[in-house]
Amino acid sequence: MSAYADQAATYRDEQKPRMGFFTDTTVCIGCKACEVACKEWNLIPEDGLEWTGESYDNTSQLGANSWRHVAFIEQNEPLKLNGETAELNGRPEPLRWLMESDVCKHCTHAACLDACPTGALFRTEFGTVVVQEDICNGCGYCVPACPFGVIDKRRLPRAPEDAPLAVPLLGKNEDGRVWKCTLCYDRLKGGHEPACAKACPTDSIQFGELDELRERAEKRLEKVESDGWNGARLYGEDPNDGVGGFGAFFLLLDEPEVYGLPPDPVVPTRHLPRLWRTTAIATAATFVGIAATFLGGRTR
Amino acid sequence: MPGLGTSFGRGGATDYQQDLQNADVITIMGSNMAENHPVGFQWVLEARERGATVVHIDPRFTRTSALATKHIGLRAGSDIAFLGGVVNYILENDRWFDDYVRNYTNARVIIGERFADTEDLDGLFSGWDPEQGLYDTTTWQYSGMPVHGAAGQRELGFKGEQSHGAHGAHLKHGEPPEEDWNLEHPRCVFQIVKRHFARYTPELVADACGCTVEEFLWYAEELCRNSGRERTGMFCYAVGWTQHTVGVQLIRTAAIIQLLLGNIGRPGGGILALRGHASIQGSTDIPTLYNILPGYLTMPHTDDYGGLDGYIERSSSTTGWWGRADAYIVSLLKAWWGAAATPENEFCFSYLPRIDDDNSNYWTVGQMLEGNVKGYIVAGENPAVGSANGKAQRLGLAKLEWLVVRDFVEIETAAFWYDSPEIESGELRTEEIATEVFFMPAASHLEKDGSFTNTQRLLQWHFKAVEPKHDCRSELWFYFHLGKLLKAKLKESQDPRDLPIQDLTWAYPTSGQIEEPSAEAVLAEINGWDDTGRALAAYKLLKADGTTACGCWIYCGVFAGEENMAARKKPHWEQGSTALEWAWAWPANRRVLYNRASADLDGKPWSERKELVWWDAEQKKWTGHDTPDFDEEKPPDYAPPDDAEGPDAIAGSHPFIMQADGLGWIYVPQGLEDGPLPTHYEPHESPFGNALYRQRANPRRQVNDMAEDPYNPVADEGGSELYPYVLTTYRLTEHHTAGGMSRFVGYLSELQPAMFVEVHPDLARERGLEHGGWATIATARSAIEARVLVTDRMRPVRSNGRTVHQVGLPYHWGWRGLTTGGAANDLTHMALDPNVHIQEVKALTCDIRPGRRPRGPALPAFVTELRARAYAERAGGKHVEPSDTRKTG
Amino acid sequence: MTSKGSITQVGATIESYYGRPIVKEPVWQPEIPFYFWTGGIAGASSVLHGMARVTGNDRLAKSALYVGAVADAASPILLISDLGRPERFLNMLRMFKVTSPMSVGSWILVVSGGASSTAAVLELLGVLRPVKRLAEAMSFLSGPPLATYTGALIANTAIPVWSEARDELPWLFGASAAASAGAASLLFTPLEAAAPARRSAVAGVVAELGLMHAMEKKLGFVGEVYKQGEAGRYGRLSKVLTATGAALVAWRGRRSRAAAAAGGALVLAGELALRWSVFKAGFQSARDPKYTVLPQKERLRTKKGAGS
Amino acid sequence: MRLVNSWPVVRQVREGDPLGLGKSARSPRSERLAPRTAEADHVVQSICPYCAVGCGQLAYVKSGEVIQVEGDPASPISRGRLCPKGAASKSLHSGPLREYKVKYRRPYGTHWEELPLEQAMDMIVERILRTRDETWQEETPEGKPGKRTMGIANLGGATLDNEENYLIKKLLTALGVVQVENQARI
Repeated sequence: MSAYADQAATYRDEQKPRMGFFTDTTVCIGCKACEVACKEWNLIPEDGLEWTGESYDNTSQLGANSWRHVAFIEQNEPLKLNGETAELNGRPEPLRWLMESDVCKHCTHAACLDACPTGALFRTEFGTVVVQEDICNGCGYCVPACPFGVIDKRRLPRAPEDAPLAVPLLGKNEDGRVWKCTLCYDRLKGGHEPACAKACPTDSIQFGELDELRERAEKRLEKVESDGWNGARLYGEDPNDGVGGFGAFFLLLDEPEVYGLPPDPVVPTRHLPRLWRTTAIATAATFVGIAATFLGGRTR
Repeated sequence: MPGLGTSFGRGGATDYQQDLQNADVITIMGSNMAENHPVGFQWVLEARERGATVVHIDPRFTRTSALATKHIGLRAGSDIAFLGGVVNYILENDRWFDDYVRNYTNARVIIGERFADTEDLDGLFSGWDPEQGLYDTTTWQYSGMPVHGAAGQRELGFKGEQSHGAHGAHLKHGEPPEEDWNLEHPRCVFQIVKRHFARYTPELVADACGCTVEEFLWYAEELCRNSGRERTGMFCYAVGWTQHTVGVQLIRTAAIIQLLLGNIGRPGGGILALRGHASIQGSTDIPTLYNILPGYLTMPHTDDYGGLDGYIERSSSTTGWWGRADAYIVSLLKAWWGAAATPENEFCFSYLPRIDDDNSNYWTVGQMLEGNVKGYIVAGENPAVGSANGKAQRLGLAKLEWLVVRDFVEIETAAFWYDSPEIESGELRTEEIATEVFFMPAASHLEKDGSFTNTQRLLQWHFKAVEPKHDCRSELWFYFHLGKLLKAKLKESQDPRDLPIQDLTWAYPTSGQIEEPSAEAVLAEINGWDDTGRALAAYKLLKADGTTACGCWIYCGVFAGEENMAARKKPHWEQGSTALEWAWAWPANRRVLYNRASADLDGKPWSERKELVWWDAEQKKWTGHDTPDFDEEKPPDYAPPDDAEGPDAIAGSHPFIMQADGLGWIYVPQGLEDGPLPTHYEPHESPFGNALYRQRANPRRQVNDMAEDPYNPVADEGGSELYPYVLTTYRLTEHHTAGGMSRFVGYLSELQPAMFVEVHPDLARERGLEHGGWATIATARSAIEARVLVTDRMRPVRSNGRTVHQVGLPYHWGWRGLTTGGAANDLTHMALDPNVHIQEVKALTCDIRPGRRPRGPALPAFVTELRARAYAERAGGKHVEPSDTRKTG
Repeated sequence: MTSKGSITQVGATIESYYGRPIVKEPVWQPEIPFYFWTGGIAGASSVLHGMARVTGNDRLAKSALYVGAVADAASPILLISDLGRPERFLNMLRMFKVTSPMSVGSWILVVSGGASSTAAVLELLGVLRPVKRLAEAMSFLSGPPLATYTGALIANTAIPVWSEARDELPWLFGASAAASAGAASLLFTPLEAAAPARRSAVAGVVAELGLMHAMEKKLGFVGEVYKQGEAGRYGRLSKVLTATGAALVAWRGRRSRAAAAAGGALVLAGELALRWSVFKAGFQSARDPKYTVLPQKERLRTKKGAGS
Repeated sequence: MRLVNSWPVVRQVREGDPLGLGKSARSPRSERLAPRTAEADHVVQSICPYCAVGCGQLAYVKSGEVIQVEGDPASPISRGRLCPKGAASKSLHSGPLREYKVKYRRPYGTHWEELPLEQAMDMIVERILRTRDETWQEETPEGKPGKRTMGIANLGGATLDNEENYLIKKLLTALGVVQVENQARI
């Protein structure tokens, strides 16, 4: 497992401050502007017209064709636990509608990045994690590696300008590469903020330098807590968590799993050194074991 | 918009969206702002973060409710009862802003003794004429006030008077004849209003609306607590208020509250009308409406007499800014007929066609069905699914000789002749439809220059980015070249009827291969010019002698100094909070209307915290953060001489300068068809009788007797139990109105990919509806199917002593585009508000049952069978509808 | 309708987002478990072959060499055909990343596969002896990691049933490789030369059955996926096949060529079934969010406990 | 040699990125990457065509095509933000279902036919005049002054520009058409 600092350091003078998102769900109106702005900018294909009946969420999850996903949760819980509306909230029965715009977490210790055998995934000068569509060969290893289930393979047909080879084994019609949020790498290079953050009508999606965002989030949590918001908590801002903190973190109003997020995500490669050791020993054992079958010299 | 127009003088939002952040309490009612105006909603959240109370009062728990401090659920169509209760709370508990009410409103004015209130007549005001189904409004007038136009018109009611509340009563001078400054005279407006709402108690509100007494009291107190010198509150509404048979009176109720609390003309105060289309405000200011001319001048009526002078006599009041109506109309006629318009020929006034009482959209549909309307041009609208009673709309289209549809995509209206429920059911057959259809591809906003007037009266210019492709053309191109061809064809005509076309000024410069006319040249004409051709700087410069031309007097100034003010794009960070140099707002680039009311009698702000404009004694002029909505040099203590006329007759202490008396009208003696005060009436279709009066629904509402628009039995009529649920229709963030601009867009369609119906778990149990399954929703008009979304957000309400379920239907869908589904408007009816002829699609009744709708001919059979059963039961049973309300308006 | 797709499991109730998975199921196709199998055969065979050479058992060496070479040749084909962008298979060698078992594995496969197939070809042609020796040596050394790294590969993911078994999988795959390599050689080796292959097959199976048991025990409730669905079916099938196969080899393998071959075939099939079982278990544990959420909640609880 | 040096494995070592997680993995394409708006020939300030909030939009144009539409930060109302509909404006403008040709359906016709724009305009003019003549009311049936046609109606305006509404009202009023409506009744 590698230290974020080392990866960033490889850019030397090219290195920029680490950029990220702070998504504050207390002001999210579930409008999905982030989803559309993302698709418009990144030219992501429309991927199906399936009605789920899961509140107003018909996107369902992050994936190769949805780099922003707004979750909708209807609960019989009060929005606030104090204030003069609290007792009224109980009448006739409490009701709150949580909305949260989910996105790639751009982890400090990124499983997809570590797992990628080709280097298609890499740490950019902004500290973000990006798939390079010109490199990815669709091995798919990053997909089960991600503890958040963010990155996925695009099963849609290839773009016309991107025709498959006519060689038997080597030609496939589907896009076949993996895709996810790039934190609008190209826009960042041009000095623009990511499309979703720019569109967000209520500034629920805030873009900026990660350090500054973390301070802002702490202050916001204090205010929200003092205002009595029910279940307010920060998710992913802690640099000591299993992925070294998210580059895109959240202010939630309930347990992470309620939003379809893992409560304690850990980057698999945290265990890799030990795993390599285990493998080395098992390898040796296999070697010795097979070798041992030749002991005694009798061959029949 | 008469609700606002009659109360304050202008039919536009009194405030601007950014000012929401200055409010201490925001009431969002009849609006789902977070979903339908998401970007404007950022200012509500700014206020919330600053500690403001945000209350959402709505039948449904929506994305707005989710972000509000509190959501109060109420029964669809009971809003006036709720707001009337607030008025009563304010008056019972002495919570009104006394200085404001006494000085700036007509609370002190005494009403004639012939006036009788709905409290006296069990739900009717004085002057009701059962035969005609109209009110004679003379009994509503101020005491001792000569009412113009009464002679020769009384027997006809007050037709043509409702020019969107553009002008107030005709008063001798700035002060009404009789008033009681102590507000104690039994016939003064204050006391009349007090009596009128006395029975709107918290208990009655709770029972009629289905909220709880606690919720109501909490809200009323929040509202009052956040009003006064130091604090202000704002109302946001949209079509959730307007689309009722009492739509105008609903807004009037809010106007009364805001006047009593002193919230009009002040920062963070006011009433914000949230419009659904890019230029709805613009299309009423420069109306594509039958009954008005640009600037809310009335269209001449077939009953009008006396030519131009008679018209001016009727349109103007001697006092206030409507005293200049002569200059407005003459300048308009000069703009249209130029040199041909001379004093000798009354500036071609006779060229104007005459209207009847109602030539509105829904009346036109009836005329289509009767074969009287033969040609129809539809530009950027989709009536086949977007208008109430879609089936009647489509049957009407099938009766046309020719139809022109202009749109980006092939919408339902263009395809009705081969793709519609009637084709599927066999009620219409393609090869039997005579209608000739022209589909003309339209240019997008990125393919043309032009200005939209947004919800806050702000004219914003959009520049052309690219040329339209192939046959795509702007409406500007279409109507300009249509006009050119028509003029060419009629050049030689001797027929006098063709003179208006022959003399019409139509010389707009064009550019490019397609000869696109210059939108800026049109804007210049709208702004107007003097006889030297120089652009006019303000409407006060308009003259009645024909030396000025102006296409829309309230827009005069948008081209001041030959500069396109609407195209000003100075970034907000380079200017103050009112951003006066971003685009241009009518009138005279004012952001907050009636803002003289933000200062006290002496012209000082009511409080430092709420300062906006004030009288600068040194400079002897009004000044402040906004453009003063007042004569800049008129001192606060100005008292008009007795012979003063026009604006000079408005006192320095009277902020509502469009009103004849310069006052905010709590009581509206003139300009409304259905009463001087709002009254709680049940919707045209409702499961309940009126908890307050024998008169169940608005007696003056417009009801058709056409076979294509049948109604569900109501209240305790027999058969009403076959349509037992309250139905309300609405929009979603992810789609736009009837879907023409969203169902055909992939990125939007995938976000809400199916028509659905929202029901509460109890209703689902009651009717065996399965979440995710299908349901069929039926009214006397038709039946549609939708996917079932069972949700606690769709709360049943306990009203009139029993629990009633509400059924929620988004109305975006149709059968064309990427996502298709039942069209909610196939279920709605064409009963209308009498003032503005708007459909009641926010509160009606329906039946809902599990499963998909019948297919083919079985559909109309199913609908007819259910209706027949209902009518059979009604015929046998009690009939609660007073016959006098079955008249068409 | 609320999102509370509540999942109850031994007292603990958790909520999920409409019961949707949190981690994504792998996007791998059947080629992958097949490769785990062939890779194992190839890796372990090169050890068999090497040891046979050293101990002068050229008959066994020959069959092991050919078996390994075939398996080695099959492996890259399986891998490439699983790629979303097969034409970009060379990008596998674009970098060398120790953080990525797949990257490391690719290099191992290149070395091992290259070496053993070269050796096989030269053996066949009977030319360039010294080069052949070198190639044999390389394949001898690179064989074992090829047999085990695939265990590390799947253990290094967020798939609960794989990552939680990170201490067992390399061992399990190693044992499975030994068993299948031995079994494969049994098919082509006369009785008099087959003893090591027999022992390898039997010992491999025995070890693997023990490891499998240990792994399921260690996994706790997450391990239940090995009792359910396809993972369960293939798991049981694998146990039956390998056990019978190994027993047959141990009992009659020394005397009957037929018995040895039959037993070998059963073991080979059993090992393939094992790879399938493990592969499918991964999908099943990803599909149900409780396997992701509950262990993490448990972890947090203990952390908190430690904290306070 | 250059080829070898450009091989990321080599760069991993040479550029001090042993794990190959940073710069050494970056492809030439990624290195050159720039926002497509940077290639725009020009940018125009527009206004969102959906609801009446009136959000500012920026349209980026490259060789006669709109390549991106996003919020205009300068707007005091929207501050650069857009809702999903506003954000989808480019798709509205250049979506696959957009019509670019005049389509004509003759009476009792069962299919669309092509029609040149000019001819369509002439035909519409001819029909307007014909219907107007057939249905002209110098006086109403009750003998009141009319100077109008009740046989033609026009619907639409709320989605159009002020200048367009102005020409519609001006032209149709001059024609004697009074049934000019849009659904923005209030």
